[in-house]
Amino acid sequence: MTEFDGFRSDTRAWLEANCPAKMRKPIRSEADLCWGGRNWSFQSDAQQRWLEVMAERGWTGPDWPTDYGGGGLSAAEARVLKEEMQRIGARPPLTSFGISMLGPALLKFGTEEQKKHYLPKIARGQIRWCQGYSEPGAGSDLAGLQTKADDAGDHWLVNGQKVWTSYADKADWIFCLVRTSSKSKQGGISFLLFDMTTPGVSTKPILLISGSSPFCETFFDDVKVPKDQIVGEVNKGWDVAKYLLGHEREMIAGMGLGTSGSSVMLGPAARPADPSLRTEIAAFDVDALAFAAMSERFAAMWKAGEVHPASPSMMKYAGTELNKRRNQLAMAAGGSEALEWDSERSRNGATARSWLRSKGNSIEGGTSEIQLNIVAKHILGLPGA
Amino acid sequence: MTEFDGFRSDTRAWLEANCPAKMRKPIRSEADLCWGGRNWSFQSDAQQRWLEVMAERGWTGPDWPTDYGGGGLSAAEARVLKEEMQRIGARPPLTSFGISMLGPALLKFGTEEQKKHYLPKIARGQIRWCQGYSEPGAGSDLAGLQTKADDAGDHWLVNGQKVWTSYADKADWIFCLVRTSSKSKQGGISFLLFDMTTPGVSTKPILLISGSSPFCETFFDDVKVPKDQIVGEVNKGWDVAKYLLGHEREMIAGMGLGTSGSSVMLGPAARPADPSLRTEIAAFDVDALAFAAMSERFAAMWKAGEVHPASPSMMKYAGTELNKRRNQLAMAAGGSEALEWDSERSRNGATARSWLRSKGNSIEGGTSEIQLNIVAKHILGLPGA
Amino acid sequence: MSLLTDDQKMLKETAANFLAEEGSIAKQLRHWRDINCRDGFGHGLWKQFAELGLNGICIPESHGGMGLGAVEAALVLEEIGRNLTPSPFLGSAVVGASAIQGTKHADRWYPGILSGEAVLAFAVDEGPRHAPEQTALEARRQGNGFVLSGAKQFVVQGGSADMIVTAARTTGSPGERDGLTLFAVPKDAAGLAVDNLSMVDSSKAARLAFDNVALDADAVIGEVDNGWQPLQRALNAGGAGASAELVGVASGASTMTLDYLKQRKQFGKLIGEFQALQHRAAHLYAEIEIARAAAFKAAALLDSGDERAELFVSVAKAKAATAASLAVSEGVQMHGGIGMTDEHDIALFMKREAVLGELFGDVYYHRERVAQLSGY
Amino acid sequence: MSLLTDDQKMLKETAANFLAEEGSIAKQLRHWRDINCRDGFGHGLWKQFAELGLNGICIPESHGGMGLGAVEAALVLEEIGRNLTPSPFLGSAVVGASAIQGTKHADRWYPGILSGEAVLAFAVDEGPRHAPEQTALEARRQGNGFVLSGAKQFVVQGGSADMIVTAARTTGSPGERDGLTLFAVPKDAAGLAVDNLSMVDSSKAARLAFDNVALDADAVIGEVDNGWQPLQRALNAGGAGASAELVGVASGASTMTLDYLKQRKQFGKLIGEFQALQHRAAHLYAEIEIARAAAFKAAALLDSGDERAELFVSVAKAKAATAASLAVSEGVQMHGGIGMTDEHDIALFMKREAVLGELFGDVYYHRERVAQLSGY
Repeated sequence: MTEFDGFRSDTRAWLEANCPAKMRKPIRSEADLCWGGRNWSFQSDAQQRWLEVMAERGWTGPDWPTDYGGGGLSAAEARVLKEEMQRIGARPPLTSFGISMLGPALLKFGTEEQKKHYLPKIARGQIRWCQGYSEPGAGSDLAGLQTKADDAGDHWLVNGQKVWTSYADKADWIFCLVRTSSKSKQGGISFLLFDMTTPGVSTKPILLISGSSPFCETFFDDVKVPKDQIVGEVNKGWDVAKYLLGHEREMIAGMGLGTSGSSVMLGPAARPADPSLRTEIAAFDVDALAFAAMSERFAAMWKAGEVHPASPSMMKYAGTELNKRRNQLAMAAGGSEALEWDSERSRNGATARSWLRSKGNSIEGGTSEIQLNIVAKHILGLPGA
Repeated sequence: MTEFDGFRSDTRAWLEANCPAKMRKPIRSEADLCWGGRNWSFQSDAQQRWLEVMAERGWTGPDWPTDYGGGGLSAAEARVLKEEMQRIGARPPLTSFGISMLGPALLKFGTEEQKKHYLPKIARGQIRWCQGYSEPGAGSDLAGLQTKADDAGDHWLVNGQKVWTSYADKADWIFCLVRTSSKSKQGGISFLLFDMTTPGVSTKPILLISGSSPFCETFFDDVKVPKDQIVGEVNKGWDVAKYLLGHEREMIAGMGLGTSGSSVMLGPAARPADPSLRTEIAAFDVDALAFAAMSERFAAMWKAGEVHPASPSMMKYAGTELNKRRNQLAMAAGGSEALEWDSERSRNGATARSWLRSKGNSIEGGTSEIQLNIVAKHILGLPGA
Repeated sequence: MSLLTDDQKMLKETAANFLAEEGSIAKQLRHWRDINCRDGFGHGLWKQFAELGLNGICIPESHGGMGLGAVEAALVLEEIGRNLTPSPFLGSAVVGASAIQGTKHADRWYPGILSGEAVLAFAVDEGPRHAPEQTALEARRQGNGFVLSGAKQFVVQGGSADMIVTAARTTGSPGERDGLTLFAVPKDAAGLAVDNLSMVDSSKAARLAFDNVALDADAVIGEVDNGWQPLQRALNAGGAGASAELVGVASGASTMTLDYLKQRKQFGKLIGEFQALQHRAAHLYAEIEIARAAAFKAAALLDSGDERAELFVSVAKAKAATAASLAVSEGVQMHGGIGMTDEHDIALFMKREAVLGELFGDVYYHRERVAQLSGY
Repeated sequence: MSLLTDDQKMLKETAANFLAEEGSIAKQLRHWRDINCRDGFGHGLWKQFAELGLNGICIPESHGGMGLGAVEAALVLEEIGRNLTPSPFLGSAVVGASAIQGTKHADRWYPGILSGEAVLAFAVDEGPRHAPEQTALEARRQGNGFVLSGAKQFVVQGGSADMIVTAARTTGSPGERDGLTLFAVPKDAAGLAVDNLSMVDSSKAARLAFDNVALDADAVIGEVDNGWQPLQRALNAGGAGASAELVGVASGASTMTLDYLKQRKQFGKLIGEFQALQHRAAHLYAEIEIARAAAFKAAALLDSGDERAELFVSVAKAKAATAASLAVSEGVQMHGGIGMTDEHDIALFMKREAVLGELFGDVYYHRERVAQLSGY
């Protein structure tokens, strides 16, 4: 029994009363997610109702202040809410880069006007955001970005190109890193917000090797951005970006990428015919189960504030490499069937598409090499890293 | 039938008549080798006779000019001699750093006097040599050596310390890299020869983790070395050293380190009880047999002059890493018995000692990291390597 | 084999020049893929192969071929791999030709192979993983001939083939080597249903359903019930060939990656200056060189009829697949985001490696075979 | 278990300080090794363990112990591993105490363990590789007691032990889990020959020969023929403990290596500046962190009696051995030549890892067990 038991029972009762039955079913695919935004078509009435009641209560941003459309919950209460939602298998009412990435950055770096303006809309799922970070010439070396924002008096004039903008073709607004000074590499970057319908913005989906196109190239041609749409100070956008990236990596780490509670990759009935493959799977399972233990430990230490700030890099590295290995083994276990790209039997090449997609895990969100650099420098204290 | 068939049949007949039966038995241990030198005690009359008849014919240095005590054979004839010796299982009459390392360097860089003076003695096994290269502060960075040779008019005055001098405690003479100028790193090194009984030379065996002591620390305290005992020009010893090192690496590569014709690590009868170990051994055998194929190919290409000059680095890297893995698996297969350090059953820890010894393979003769650097730079042409 | 004869060097050069020019990714793989071609390869190129005499490498001179062997086939296949050239060469001119070698089917099919008119396929796998002993497709006697019932899968170019060499069981049970028989099944055999599938690398492989397919006794290749040996011969030729092609895939991916390391800048440096990448590139170089040595050793032992040939085919296939898998993984990773896009070629090597790695048995299959052939 | 309670933190700190000071390589491992001590450990230190209360961690409070569990034992063992401290802690206070738990032998031996006077050993292996089901040492009934014949090996501290917990077969055949019985064999039992051997890490382990060793019925630990369960309990305690000690060995080796990377210069740079070494060090760091998580998870599941405990003991042992093996290999390699000398400590970690990695089953044994427990 803890001091939160009252909150827990209230929450449980409220969820029981308000979470539609359809929204308690497992998410089967991307299509079951609710992204919100001005062009959003709800998949079902239940999906719409679930977002509305949760947003009404501020529980799409549970620990955001109520003034900004949040729930005003303490960290402990937010955890109880999460646990109670998990208990009944409730789907997240909203999947949103606004909630998970931009929101925390606005809370920390935004002006009062910005918080009042953007956060409630984000919490209600009214703006779908995309992230304008990477550029063709600036991948791992993110701070080497070249997209320019020139000071044109009452507005910024933005010119340049971004790449790897997730769902840029579906997003309403973008949060975007731009170069406002060439005097300093990291000290010449600013953090802008603008509407994707602003004249001069165009997007082009990128066809990936897995056959899907979740990312875009995004082009800015004399895009006018009002002066008040900067977050933080001019030329201090790198601080905002780093904060947001750290948050992103925490999320990835917290997701325990590549693990599930039970990590055995084949059903118990399916003893692989090849002894060599079987022992390779066993070797993988050792690593996967050990990493599952690490994910638990990491989550607990994270909550207790006992992790090194660079630890998410270690988790990101280990988890993504493991997930690649899992997919590689799934391909081996699937044999020639897994190689079929468009047969029914292979569920349209599901194993192969997942395998190809997994190759990006160790690139996106900072490559494995970048994570290793960070661990070497910030955790191990190796010189000149 | 080739033009060498006459030479082959003559050689075969001569070997048949002159190689003692005892010298056709496999070498069981280090103790069966003949190192020569002024303090050498022959293991048997056969060992002594075999060295004498071979040296008499110049066949301890088959392709050296006859003027310097060699056999004057062409490369092709030398190969025939080697093949015919292998055919009857003849032991090498002499194991000598003088033959394998110093000799070729003297032939290339020595003065006529030096060749006349040293080479015949080397060929007859009268001088046992050791190599003074590494220093405590200069391992991988060999050219960073600090042992000084000051010009003292009619002699060099040598002060400093070497490490990893093989058998320095048993050697008669040393070939030694010294610093004769501090103005340039590689351009301030000279190559000296001197007697290990010169006043001021002392040695101290290094106890290795495997329990043996084949290497020494070697100290020079005001050692006087006559001026004519320099090979090559003053401050140009690095060229001599590099030539000699290349020769050493070729030898290691040519030895096909870590491979034997049949590379299966357990006898065919001994199917490992653990399926996981069995498949790990199979994975190793794939790599070992593939490397055996590589060694054959390398040797053939070497003879044909078709290898890249930096290829021995690749062979050294791959061969030594493989040999370490072989030893690691031998330990696993041997289980707790292989861990016994001094039991009869474990042949006095033979497996463990070999395993520990193998750890040095990827350090001596240039670390694996150095070999990879060389491959990256000289074969792959990667920048700034 | 360690060094090439002058004839072999010339052959290699011919193949290398021809494939770099005519067999390039843009002209062949992407072209046929993007127009969604039924065959996944170009018949025109196949005829050019024929004109260069490449199709006859493994066909005896008595039949108008070059009477060469696995080593020469490997030289061509390495270039095919390097350029990811889709072609019936491995399936028809190497495996198919090997399967019917010394039988009357050779008279029937060699001319078509030599002219680049005919395509042959090879049907052995029945489950998702290679296991030839497990062949279950039933061939029961009926009158003077046989009736085949069952299914095959991963039949490379099975939808394009004029004839499919099919392993079937005439007696015994799955798991036994005795009782297998090879059949020459024409593409239009009644009762044969062909499901032509695109694979991950845009090559085509078929699932075949045999619904009481009646064949004459003439359709038997070699001896009834003694198909294991010719099956092995074909599979070894295929394994050695796929190994060489994998070495080519690895080399091609590695070359492309090294070029990128020398061009791409991050943090003000060429990424090829970063020592961590240098060491990985150098290690990969060693792996590819060793895999090449293994592949050519296997081919040479096949050509000389050495008893260790089978062992070395497995060594070569396992090693080449491992090296190629490393090459393509490192290739995609070192290319970063651009390597994940369909626009860039590097991932095409990864896709091809996956299919070739599986063909005729994957690394796990061949490790197991090495253990068994080594007696443990 | 993911985070420590305040009591656990205090215990860890106590053990860490004590072992860094009194259990150091110079004071213990090298000292006993260099004087060629019969036991390979110091009885004085064992009594200091007792004075600190560490010996009672796994002994119930009702018997005067601390009544704690595998997690607390793991905290101590990690520090033992980090300092390579030779000690009877794992064999006596963890495995031995666990084997006799809940039996009358606990009354007899717990006081001696608690005071640091008694040493227990555990004899299960009979061949060079761990295979408890294969126990063949025969215990046949005679009168009211048993007569033991056979042999054991890798009995850690068997030459120093006052009592040896011995797994024997009372019925059934090697390979069966039923029919095993544990016996408490006193060191001076007639017919027991002890060959006290030095291991590669200078620890001692014995080969035991049982030549008709007659024991009273009292010597039975637990139930006749039902020894598999207590045997498993002891082996799981040992496996989890050895995992934690391996994590300590890995950490100790890694710390020493990182220090060296920050001191040693070559080519005018600290070798820790070379990116290839940085990446390897960072990878190793991840492996050790993950191994630690696995080791403590296994211990926590043992303490809570979770049904997945056995699975996680195998996961932990396999992962910890792999991580520690990497740590010591990288340690020796990155130290270069000096790491090959007996004078330097780094290779002592490599030697210890080899013995601990083998103890209670090596990585291959435990991978296999993971496969079996996962049902494939």
